[in-house]
Order: sequence, then structure tokens, then C-alpha cells
Amino acid sequence: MSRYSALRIVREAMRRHAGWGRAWGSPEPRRRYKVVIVGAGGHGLATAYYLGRNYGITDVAVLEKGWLGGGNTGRNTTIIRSNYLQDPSAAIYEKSRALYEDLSQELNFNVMFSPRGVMMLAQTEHEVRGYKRTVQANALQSVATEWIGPERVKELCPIIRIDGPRYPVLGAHWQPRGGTARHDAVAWGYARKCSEMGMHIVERCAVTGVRTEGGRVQGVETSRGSIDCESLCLVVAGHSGELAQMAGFRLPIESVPLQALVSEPIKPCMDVVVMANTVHGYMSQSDKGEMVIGGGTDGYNAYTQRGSFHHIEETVRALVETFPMLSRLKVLRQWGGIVDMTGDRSPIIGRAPVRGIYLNCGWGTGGFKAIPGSGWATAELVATGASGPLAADFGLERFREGRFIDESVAAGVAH
Amino acid sequence: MPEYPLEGRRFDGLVRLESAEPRGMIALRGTPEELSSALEESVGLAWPATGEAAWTGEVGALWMAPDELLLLVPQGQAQDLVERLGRSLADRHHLVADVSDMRTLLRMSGSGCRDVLAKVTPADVSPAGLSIGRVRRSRVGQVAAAIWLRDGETAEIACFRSVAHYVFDLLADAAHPEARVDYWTPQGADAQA
Amino acid sequence: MLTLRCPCCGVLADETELAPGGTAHLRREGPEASDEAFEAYMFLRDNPRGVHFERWRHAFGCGKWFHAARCTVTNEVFGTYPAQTAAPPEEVLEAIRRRRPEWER
Amino acid sequence: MSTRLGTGGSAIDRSRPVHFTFDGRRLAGLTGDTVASALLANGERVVGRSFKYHRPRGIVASGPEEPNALLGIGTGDRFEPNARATTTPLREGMALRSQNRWPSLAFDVGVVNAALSRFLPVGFYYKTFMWPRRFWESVYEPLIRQAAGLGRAPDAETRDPDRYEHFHLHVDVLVAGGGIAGLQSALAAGRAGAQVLLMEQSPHWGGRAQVDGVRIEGDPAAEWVARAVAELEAMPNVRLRLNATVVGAYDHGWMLAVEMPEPGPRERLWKIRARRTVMATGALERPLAFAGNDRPGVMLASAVRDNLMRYAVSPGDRTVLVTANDDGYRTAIALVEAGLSVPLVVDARPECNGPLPRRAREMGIRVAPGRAIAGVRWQRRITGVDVCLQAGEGSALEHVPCDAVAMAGGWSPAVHLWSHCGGRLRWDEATAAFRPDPQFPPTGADGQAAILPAGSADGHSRAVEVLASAHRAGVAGAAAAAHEGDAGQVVTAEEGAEAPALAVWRMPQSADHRLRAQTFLDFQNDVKLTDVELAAQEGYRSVEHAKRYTTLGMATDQGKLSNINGLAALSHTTGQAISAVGTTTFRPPYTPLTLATIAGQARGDLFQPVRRTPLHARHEALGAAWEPVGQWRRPYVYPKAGETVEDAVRREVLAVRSEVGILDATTLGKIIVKGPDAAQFLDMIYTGRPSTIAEGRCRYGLICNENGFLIDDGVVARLGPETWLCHTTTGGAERIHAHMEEWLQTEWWDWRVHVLNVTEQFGQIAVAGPLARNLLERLGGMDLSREALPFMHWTEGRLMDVPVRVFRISFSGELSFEIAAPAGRAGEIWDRLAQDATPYGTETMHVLRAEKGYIMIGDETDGTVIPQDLGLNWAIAKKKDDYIGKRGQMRLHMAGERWRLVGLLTPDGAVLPEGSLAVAQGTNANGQRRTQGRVTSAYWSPTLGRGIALGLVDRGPERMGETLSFLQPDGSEYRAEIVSPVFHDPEGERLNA
Repeated sequence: MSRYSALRIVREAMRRHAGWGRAWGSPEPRRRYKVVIVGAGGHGLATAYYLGRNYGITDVAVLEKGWLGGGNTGRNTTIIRSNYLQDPSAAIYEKSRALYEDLSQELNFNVMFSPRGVMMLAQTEHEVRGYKRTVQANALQSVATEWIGPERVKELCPIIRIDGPRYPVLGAHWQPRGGTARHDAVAWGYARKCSEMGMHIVERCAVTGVRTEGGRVQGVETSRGSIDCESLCLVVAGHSGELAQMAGFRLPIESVPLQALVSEPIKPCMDVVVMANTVHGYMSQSDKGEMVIGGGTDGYNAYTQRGSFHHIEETVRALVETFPMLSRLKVLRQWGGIVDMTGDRSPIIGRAPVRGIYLNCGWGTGGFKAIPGSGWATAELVATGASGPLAADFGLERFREGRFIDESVAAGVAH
Repeated sequence: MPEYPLEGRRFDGLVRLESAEPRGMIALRGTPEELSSALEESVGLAWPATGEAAWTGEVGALWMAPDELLLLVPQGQAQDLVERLGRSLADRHHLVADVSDMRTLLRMSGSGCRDVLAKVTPADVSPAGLSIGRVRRSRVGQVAAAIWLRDGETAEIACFRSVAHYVFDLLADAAHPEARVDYWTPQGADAQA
Repeated sequence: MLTLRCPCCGVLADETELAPGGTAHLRREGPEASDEAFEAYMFLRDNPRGVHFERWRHAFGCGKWFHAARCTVTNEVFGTYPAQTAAPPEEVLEAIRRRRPEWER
Repeated sequence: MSTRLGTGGSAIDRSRPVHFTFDGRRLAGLTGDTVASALLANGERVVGRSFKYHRPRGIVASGPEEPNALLGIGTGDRFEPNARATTTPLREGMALRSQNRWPSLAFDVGVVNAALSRFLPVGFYYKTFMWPRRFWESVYEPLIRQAAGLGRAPDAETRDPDRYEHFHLHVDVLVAGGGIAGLQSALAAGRAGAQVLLMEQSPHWGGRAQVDGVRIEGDPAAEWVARAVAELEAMPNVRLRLNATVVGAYDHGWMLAVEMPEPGPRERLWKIRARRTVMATGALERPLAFAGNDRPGVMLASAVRDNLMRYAVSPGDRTVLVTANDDGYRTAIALVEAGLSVPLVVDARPECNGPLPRRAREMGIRVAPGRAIAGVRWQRRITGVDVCLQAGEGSALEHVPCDAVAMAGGWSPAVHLWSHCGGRLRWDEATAAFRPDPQFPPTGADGQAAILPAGSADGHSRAVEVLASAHRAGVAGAAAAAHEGDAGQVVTAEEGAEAPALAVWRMPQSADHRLRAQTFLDFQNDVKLTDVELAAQEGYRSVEHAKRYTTLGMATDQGKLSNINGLAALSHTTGQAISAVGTTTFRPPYTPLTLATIAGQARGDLFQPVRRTPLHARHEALGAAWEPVGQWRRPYVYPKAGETVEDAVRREVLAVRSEVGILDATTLGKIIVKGPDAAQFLDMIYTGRPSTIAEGRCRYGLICNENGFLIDDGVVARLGPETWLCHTTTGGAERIHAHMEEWLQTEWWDWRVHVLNVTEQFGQIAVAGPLARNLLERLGGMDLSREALPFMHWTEGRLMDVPVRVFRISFSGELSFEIAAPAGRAGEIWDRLAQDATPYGTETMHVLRAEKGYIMIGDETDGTVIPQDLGLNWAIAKKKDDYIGKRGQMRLHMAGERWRLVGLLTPDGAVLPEGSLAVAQGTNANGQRRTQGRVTSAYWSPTLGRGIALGLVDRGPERMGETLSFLQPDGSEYRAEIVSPVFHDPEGERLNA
């Protein structure tokens, strides 16, 4: 596949763009691969990409039951940040954020990473303490964040009301290099590179069973035939429980709906990402001009990819209070995704109870920002059979040992 | 003299809002099997049916839960009744407490009651859903409350003391003179008949 | 927006009157439990795609906890029942089998 | 020129002109006009610029599907961007502004994009703007963002002055849509006895039938509509609302609707719990895909008809109709009947001899069968069309001068509500449309179909079928709610017969690239035929990929116009049937929904409840600085005139240490636990043994969750043989009460225990300081002497004749009492105490407890701390076999070495920054600096005249005297010595005084 560039566009324009080839191939699946990855979302494709890039493993198939990037990758609010409290989280999210910085150039696909800055508003004394604590931690984790006062908040985001009657803004936890990226492009960019490396991305290929023998994985049954593999990597946010069941084990995971919405496009009025956790809402403005809005998860298990309206109501209420100028703006579309929630709300990257099966799941509401780092760490796990430093603390065993990675301890719980 | 959060507050719009006159309130927990006879003799009221209120004059027994009633008595009589109940229930598994100061009672009057209520509660406030004598515990805005009708045009709302002003302000805003819905009124009245 | 019939007060409750409480019929594991048993009790879940037994509290109503059998794919509700039980009542199981013949516990 | 005709117009009142401005120009319309019809009446053809190419665009439609006519409406605090001209009623004095153009609508520099369009193929931004790397942030992205966005953003300090509210409703049958189908459904359901709500989005009943010349029961549709409305209005069980759009379908039959009441709040959000919803939402006409179909003056045939009949507005003097069905002819006929000229009807069908075409011919309208449009000639206005063979590549056969084009591409049922909540669609080849699939309806709690499609929303086009299906739906809806009354007969209808329509997805059939590159599918987002083709060529073949790559259907009309034509283009290019391509999922809302409407009343003061203690007004009078604690407002400190917060805290602390202070402790939770099994129950809830508390005494207790983590603490008092009173933290009141009820109801339901949360029954006042006792004794009524009421005892009696409980407990380290009085009488006591005691707030309370080394839930704990970490082992009953959290605390990581509570003192008395981390040697495998402890609370201690801190430090208690280094984000360093956490009165003499 030839490179993308402005020059190429000009050349193609001269011949009515007849020369553009497929962004990624759609091969028939082979009977056997060294590594089979289930789930062609961001995490699955990134895992495949770094298997090739870092370990030269390209005998890889990525199986997708629907359309590539059609899960939470294409449904989230695209926020990228690494201002986490706990060391293991900060490490993997910062690795991820750093990879995002050069991802467009590396993939030769513009993922529009926009490090416009992420601010988390502190609106209670408790939040102030929580965020100041996180700023302290970030400094030692080499994550560049700072505590800023209300005036600076107003300066960075003039549309915020900092003197609200109910929850005046007391300050904010500010990560200047946090931001957003174009979610579809991330999946498409990785897919294109994987394809280029000769990997097989097989869409509309549903896994219907997992074959194991003597506690070791042999392969998978799919809607497009049976496929053998040495290593099986499950990266199916929202459906990890089902896949685990096929392989005969249970996970500390429940699947719940997470909703988001966008407004009609308006001219640029907000150059940062703002999260207001006291009132449960966060917002950014897309390059297209839409206000992209998210909130908390629904409280019950569901696979419906839609949620209950009162969560939307709570979030919108919060944003109208924090950004009164939005009052007459209109919501264009709301939608839902299914997210894996683990016992401590932190992800799982590690070996499954069945040998040869590797897990990458439980990202809850925060998966998009982690895609490159998560792929990097999972590739290492699959290639070497052991977790590297990035993934070390995210293994399943932590639930048995009571060694949790709990981010809710700081005020910043939303994503 | 005891203080009441909404003393002197009043609003006239689609309905009239005001603080109901103070009453003694008693929380009574226990099963009807254990307590109904004692209730009968000390208050003269039978255990109300699920989700209903039983009244004799100004004394009422409001069904709160399968094992909980809220007794309404004239102001100042709560403590005495608590002691009487305590004595007659001594050998029964129960919990009785004077909670006169814990909740605040609002009164809403006028033909717009159902319309105004429908703006603030997800409960079914249609004549069928909220008939006279029924006690509906639900939300009013963002807080918990109990709602019942004394007659076709009078509703009483009990909420916790700390949010009395919120509930009053919310209802007053909902009863804004220019915010007519005319869903249950005036037609609503006919629908009942 | 779910509506569930509270079996304790009979009210058809709007979701905003209810507080969700996660998977039902978990057996508590105390100090004598093995690490495995305790982990399972605390964290491991069936998380089924289909019939799910779950807990709800009628938080803004009568305050009682109750259980619901609900399909996590369609949100169909097969029945609700009081929480004072270790297993779903037969009539609820019956209702489930009527609507989901292939279902097994 | 579009103009207002001299006669006609069912919706307008010619006697009442309405004045408004458009881009500053003064114009006049009529009462009853929409903004769109008023603009057309004034000859305003160009109303906006498109998103990508900034092409001039005009009004295309007459309903919510309008993609182009989006305007900025109003000024100042009432400014609204992106308002849809076709659904916004015209109001006196309205100020309208066109959007997405600079400097002016007529001349827009953005149009350069159009000239460069060949260099801006679909998705070009994914392929470029990558080099030089830093340009993305500094140049490219800012450019892209500036170019994007439609309407202007309201000013930062805008404060919407209008009211918004919600309305909850439970009905048997909700009917969405007030056309003849909706009316018929409502009649059937209403007659059957069901509670019915009928909602119509427009200000008129009857929908299209009236402009389409349908006759019902032998009369013009309008007359039947009037009769139906009258009958419905007379039914006590039926309600009708105009200007109310059902915008969303959610689980369990929960429907969302928006009403624009007049007069009333600006918008009202209806939350409707409907047993069944009849979807009588009608159908949307499709544009035709031909070169230049986006030119201002090209309109949907139905929109032309609506403007003509309702508003007496003609889109032009000479209108060419291009159609592929008979329905379109109605527009040609109407135009000619209105005295306007229709030079040609271009019909893609080789045969067009149905009654309507015949009628048109009889009226002298020239009809060209088998023809298509090869291009629209445009010089700031349409000057004519080139006509070609539909079968060919587009070589023009003739040029027809005209100034407007009406296009009739067939109808798509408005199935959005069906799809919102899981209903599936099926492609119906016969009608060339996606119709609701009765096999897979959206289901309710009962697993049955919650939505019943009716009329043209169900794919019916003939009035007879429309009414019949509507009647069936109404009857079925009522029956589902057990209303089986006589629904009456379905009415008869007649209308001109129609010959079969032809599904035409592109004009001409084999249009060459030049034409396809000028053929628009999505007008607002500027998606052209060639864009969809390129997307498919690049592998974006799944309908979702194509949509996201081209942005087709993602504009503010959410694909209402473009969707089907886009799918057809995709299927044509990929060679798969439309049914195989499938469609993207429709999401709520059906029409854009105002944010403030969603917030409703919950704005400003009503945003969230504020919880007030019985002493609230007194605190206010004392000028308290408030701290929100949950929804409570608590006094943080009481600054006096000229005092800083720090001064005030210092003064309050010293007052308590040297004299006496009073604190409003009302918010602390108070839960009564009573019953034969209460002792056993509390021993499970608490880590200690409340069962062994003697009557009349109190004890400090800890509550953990099953995971072992400390979640709350407080003093437990034994009130009687089987009665306890449990105090919780402020945040704990509801949480712990729920926690107790949960265990009682779901685990130990056979235990005989009752729990009652009486938090708000009492006003509670802490009286702390060496002078506390004699102050209270001066109130009179109770003996509170050391002998009568020793430390950790309680008693009850009357103070100042107010019935009270007095607890001899302390959270300050001083001689201290807590007085609980009925909430309504706490004020009397406070007023008396305030004469001689210093009121103090939560910040002072924090300093006092920290000086004494008492932990604070939320400061020393954060959900990951177990009691053992805090040196609270003494509050854990080791020998107890079980309590909630015990098993959790036995796990590997909990039993191992952990960070534990200590005091920290800086050599120079400086205050350690809260959250500071004590660094250890080296870095971990991820290059992060290792740490060995953290500061959990730090204060300036007025009592000690220096900074003090509590912290959790790795094996802290074993390391007394060691010095730790706390590295700060700014690179500076604090050093602090590990000391005992008790800084004040370690022996507790003052406490026991």
C-alpha cells in the first residue's frame, strides 16, 4: 500500500482518485495462525500492530464479529489523559499518551491527536484535596500535570462559569498535553498498518467457541470456520464475560451501558477538555464543532447498547450549570456502548486461567485513551508469555490477593 | 416554641402552596401481625391497607412500608402516644419513635394539584394512579417525599426537614402562573367523575 | 428507562425511584472461606447475556430490597420477588421458561 | 423568484403581518408563517452555506428533515444557533442570521473550498496534515476547526432567562403524529376506552392528506380532520397536544416528547410511560440524485406543495418537476392550478399514464417520460435545467428555462422511533423503503411490541390502507391495556389511483463522473455520489464505515433526507442489495433537543437540593463561610469583619482550647437499631462489640465493607436492653442506614431487628472546651457533673426545659458534650450557648481533631485503608469469629506490610502540603520515583504554634524519629520527622476533665 500524503492527494486528484486502494485487506481466514486476537477494536488492533512492530510476529489474525472499530472504539468520547493517581495506572496511560503524540506519523494515518489540554474541575474541598494529591503523585510519575486556580480555569476555558451558586470552581487539575483524537481513525490507522504487515483482519467473523485441551488453548470455532492458534488473545470490551464462558472460566467483570451524546456543530468556543466530576459530566468540542458530552454508567447489567435517560439528564443538567451559555444548544444524537466494569474499576491485562489465553479487558469507561499503551503491553504479554512492567500490576490475581488499583480514591473517577 | 422550616411561606400560582399546620409524627416499625391490635386500641385505627392511609379526624396512619407506618397526630400529642404505644407493645418486637421534627408537611390546594405534581414526580398522579386515600412515596425533584390527597383539590406532601425549602421552591416554580398544562384540569376533574 | 413492580409495596416503580444492587442470590463467604471461594463471592460474576437475577432497592419508595429476573439483551422482565429468599421462586422460573424455552439455570 | 401569491394559504392570516430581519435587512411575513415560508415569500432563496464547500444553499424541505435552512435566531441571552427555519414559527421582531459564511451570505471566502473540491476528496484529512509534524497543532488543526462548525457559539457569559420544565405521564396509548393516521388511531383507542395522548409536531392537525387532495367519507380530508378532532376533544379519556414532537423511544415503553407551549415555558419535556405507542409519524420525501440537485431553488415536491397550499408561497414562477412517481404530479397540478407555470415534468419512468399524469397532461403540462436531469444551470439563481435520457450517461437533449425545480424521489417511512429501542427494519423492494419489521419490534417490559406502526410510517401510501392500519394499531393499543370497547368503524377514503413508482437512485442511470461529482446526497455535509464511491473503493464498505468515513447522514438532519440515497449509492457501488447493505441505527432524539429542556427546572437555585440544618439561618446571620458536604451546607468557619479565614480558624481553635466553643453537629447520622437480635447484628456491622456496651454508655465504633476497607466511624450509644443509637459521619447517614437495611433484608432477614434513620429528628450541638461543663450547668435542668456524666456516657433530661440527650463524648480532645434536641427546638439552646461560647466551623473541627490525632473518614481513609493501617486495632474484636470485612482483611495483601498512620513534623514548623509523597530510593520498573508514605492531612496548629500533619508511612509506627523527604512538583523538598500522631494532650487529661 502506498503512502498517504498531500502530494499523493494532488496526484490522485488528477486522475479522479482512481488510484486509491483499500485501506485494509479483507482476506479469507486461514486454518491456523500463531496468534489469534478476538476483537478488531482499538485494543485488539493495537495489540496486533505492536506484536509485529516490537516482536516481528506477523502470523496474526484479528477476528471481528461485526465491523472493525464498531465497539467502544467508535462509541466513546475520545478523551486522552494520563493524570491518574495510582502508579500502575499513570504508567500505562502515560505510555499510551506518549505513543499518541507521534501516532499519526508512525501509522501514516492522521488520527488527529489534539493535545489541547484536559482539566478536571475541583468544586468541593474534598475534590481539591483529591486533585492536589494526584498532582503530587503525577510529579513523581513523570506525568506533567499541575494545579491551577479558578482564574486560570476561566482563562483556558472562558465558557465555564466559575462562580456558580452551587459549586463554584475552586481550581482544577490540569494536564496540558492531554486531549482528544479521532476515534475511528485510530482503529483504521492500526488496521491499515497491520494489513500492510501481512496480518489478517477478518470482519463479520464471530467466535462461537474456544477449543482447549489439557488446560491449554487449541483454537477457536468461528462463523467462518475453525481456526487453530498457539496463543489466543481476548480483547472484546463489553463481551469479555461471554468469551470467558466459552473458554470455561469466569471474570471479575460485569457489563453495563455507558452513554454519550453530541450537540449540533457550532463554531469553536472551547479549546480544552473539561471534566466536572462532582456534578458528573464532561465535555469537549470536536474538530467538526460538536460538543461531545459524556457522564456516568448505568447501574445495571445490559448488552443493549443503550441506556436510561435519567443518566443523560443528570449529565446535561451538570453541564448546563457549568456552561450556562450552552443552555439553548441542541442535542443531535445520543448513543450507548457496553463497558466491562471490574471489581476495582481498573483494567485486566494478564494470563487467563487457561494456558495460552491472554486477557485484555475491563477498561470500563476509560479504554480509548489507553489503546496504544494497552496494545504495547498486551503484545509484550502475548509475545513473551509474561507481563512486562506496564502490565505487571493488572493481572487477575490481584482480586484474590486484595491488591486493588482503585482510582476512585482520588476525586477523578470519570473518563 | 418549636420552629418550623416553612413557617410563614406561601405561594399562589397554578395552586396555592403553604406549610401545613404542624402535626405530631410517629414512626412505627413492626409487622401488622405484631402491632395491629395495639394500634387499634391506642389510636383507634386499623392497620391501613398496602399503600393507603387510614384516618380518624386529624389522626392518620400512613402506610410507609410492609413493616412501617407513619402516624400523624395533633401537635404535641406525639410523645404521649409514643409512650402509650411503647407500653402496650412492650412484649412485641417493634420500634416506635417520635419523629415530629424529622419531616415537614406541605399543603398544595387548587384544581391544578395533579398538573403541578406531574411536573416534579415520576409517580402516576392520574386520578386512577393517585386516588384519594392513597399514599405514594416517590421523588419530588431530586429528593424523597410522600404524597397523598385529602380531597380532589388538596394534596399533602411530606419531605425531610432539611430539604423543605428545596421542595417548596421546586413546587412554586412548577406552579408558575404562566406554566399551565391543563392536562388533569379542568378536564381532569371530569375524568374523575 | 426501566419500570419494575416492587413486590413489597405493589408500586410500578420508575427506574428513578430505584437503586440497582447487582447480582442476586450470592452466598456470603465468611472468615472460614478459602481465598478462591471469597474471591468468587466478591468478584466473579456470570454476567449473562440473557436471563439475569439481580437486586434492586425501592430507595425512593418503601425502601425495601427486592429481586428481579430480567433479560440483559431485551430488558424483558420475567418477574420480581422479595429479597428474602436464596433462590428464585418457581413461578418466576416458570415465567422464564415460558418466554425462553431454551434457557437453563 | 419565490413570492407570496395573492390568494390562498390555509395556515396564514393575511390581516396580521409579522416583521423580522434577515442578516439585518427588514422583512415582513404573516401570522402563521414558518421562518422558511416567510423567507421564501420575500424571495430569499439562499439561506445558508454548506459545511465543507460553503456552497450557497436554499430551503429544500418543509419539515424537520430540512438540512440547509439553519439560522441563528434571536440576540443576547436568547440567541439560538442552528434553528431550523422550516419548523420555527415566525414571531414579531425576530432577528435571523444566516450561518457558516464570511464575510456575507452572498460573498463567502469559504467557497474557495468548492473550487478546490477535487483536492479535498472524502477523508482527505486522514491522509495529510501530518508533516511537518508540529504544523498539525500550530497550523492545520486550528484551520480545520475554524472552517468547521455551523452556527456561531453563544457568548461566554450568556444566561438563558427562559423557563423549562418536565411533565411525567402514564397513559395506555400514546399516539405520535396527528395526521389522518394518528387521528384515526386515537379515535379507535379512545372509543375503546383507553387513556390516550395524541401528539402532533406541527401547529396543525391532519398532516399531508389535506394538501394531497385526499377525500375521506366523501368529504375533503380537512373536513374529516375537523370532525375527528372535535370528537377526540370531547372524550374525557383523550388528550391532544399540538406543537409537541415525540422524539425518543426508550426501554419499557418510556417515551420522550418535547412541547413548545404557547404561552408557557419555552419548552416542556414530556416523560411518558405508555403501555403502547402508536407510531403514526408519517413519511419523508426523498430528493433525487442528479447533478446540481443542491442548488438553491431545487426543493422537494412535497415542500413546494406545502408552501403553496399552507402559506400561499410559490418557490418560483417556472418550476420544472422531476419525478419517478405519480405523487409528484400533485405538485405540478397544484402549481398550475395556482396560476404558475410548469414548463416540463421530467419523469424517469418510460411509461407514465396513471390518472395523475393524465390529469397533468389534460391541464396542458408537458410530460417527458424516460427522462432525467443532466444539470441545473445556475448564475446566482436557477436559469434552467438540461434534460437527458434516464437510460444514458447524461448527454443533454434539450435545455428548459426555469427558475425552480421540484423533485419527487419517493417516500421513506419515518421509522426512527421504531429503531430507537431495538426494533429492526426490513427493506421492502415493492415500496423501495425500509419498513418496520413486525418480526422484530421494539419490546417492552412484557416482551411484547411496545410500538405499533401505523399509516405511512408503516409503509402504506394509499389513504385507505393508511386509515385501516391506523385503526388496527389504535385497537391493538387499547386492547393491550385491556380496553376492548367498541372502536367504531374505519372510515372510507378515496384519492386518485397511482401507477407504480420507480426507485431511481441516480439520474441519469449511468451518469458519468463529471455529473456524479456534482450530485449531492447529504446537502449539509456536502457528501456527493463520488464520495460514497471512493469510500467503497477504499474498503469502507460496511454501512457504518461508509457513514463515518464520508460523514453521510451525520449532519443535523441525521440523514432524514440523505440516508436511503446514500445506502442505494453504496449498494450500487459494492454490488450488494440494499437489504444486504442494511442501514445505520437511528438514535434519539428524532429532532434536536435543547439542553436546557433536558435540565428542566434543575437550573440555578434548583440545580440540586441544598440541605439545611435547623440552625442554618443562625449560621447565615453569623456570616458563616459555607462548605458543601454532600448536599448539606455546613459552616466552614465564621470569619469576623476584617478576619481572613486563617485568622478566624486560629481564633476559633484557641477559643475551644482555652474557653468553650459550639459546633453544629446536626448532620452526623443517627440511626436507631432495636430488637432481640440487634446485639448480634451490630457485632457483625461493627469491627468491635457494641453488644457489650452497657446501658447509659457510649463507645467508638468502626464499620468496614466486605472488602475490609474502613467506610465509616462514629459513637454508638446503648439506649436500652435491646436498643442502640449509632452515630455516623455526615456522609454516612444515608449510606450506613442503607448498608444496615441491605444486610438485614438480603442476608439476615430472619434476624429480629428494626433500623430507623432519625438523623433529621434532632438538632445536635457540640459544646467543647474547658468551660463547657459550667456553661451547660448555667443553662439549668440537668446534672452534668463529672460524677453524674463521666466521659463516654450519655444521659437524657431537660435543658432550658427542652427535652435533650446529652452525650459526654469528644472529637476535639477537650472536655466536650454533644446535645441532641428536637430539631425544632435546637435553636433555643444554640442561642443561649452562643451568648457565652464561640461558634466554630468544620475547618476548626478538622484542626482540633488533627491536633489530637483523631482520624477523619475521607482524609485518612480513601476507600483503600483498613482500620489496622490507622492503629485502630483496639477497636477490632480479635476474638470475634466474624464481622463484615474480617475475611477481606485476611487476604495476602491486607495482612502484609502496609503504610500505617503516624504524625509528621517539619523541623521549621512549616505546614506540609497535603497529598505530599515521601520519596524512597530509586525508581520502579516504569521509571516512576519510589515512594514510602504520604500526607493525609496537614494543618497549621494554633495550639502548638506550628504545622502538624498526619500521614500513612510504610511501617511508620516502627520508624519513630526517622526523617522523610517529601519532594514537591516544583522540585522543592520538605523534610519531616516521624512522630506520634497525637500532638495534643497525649495523656487525655483535658478529655477526661
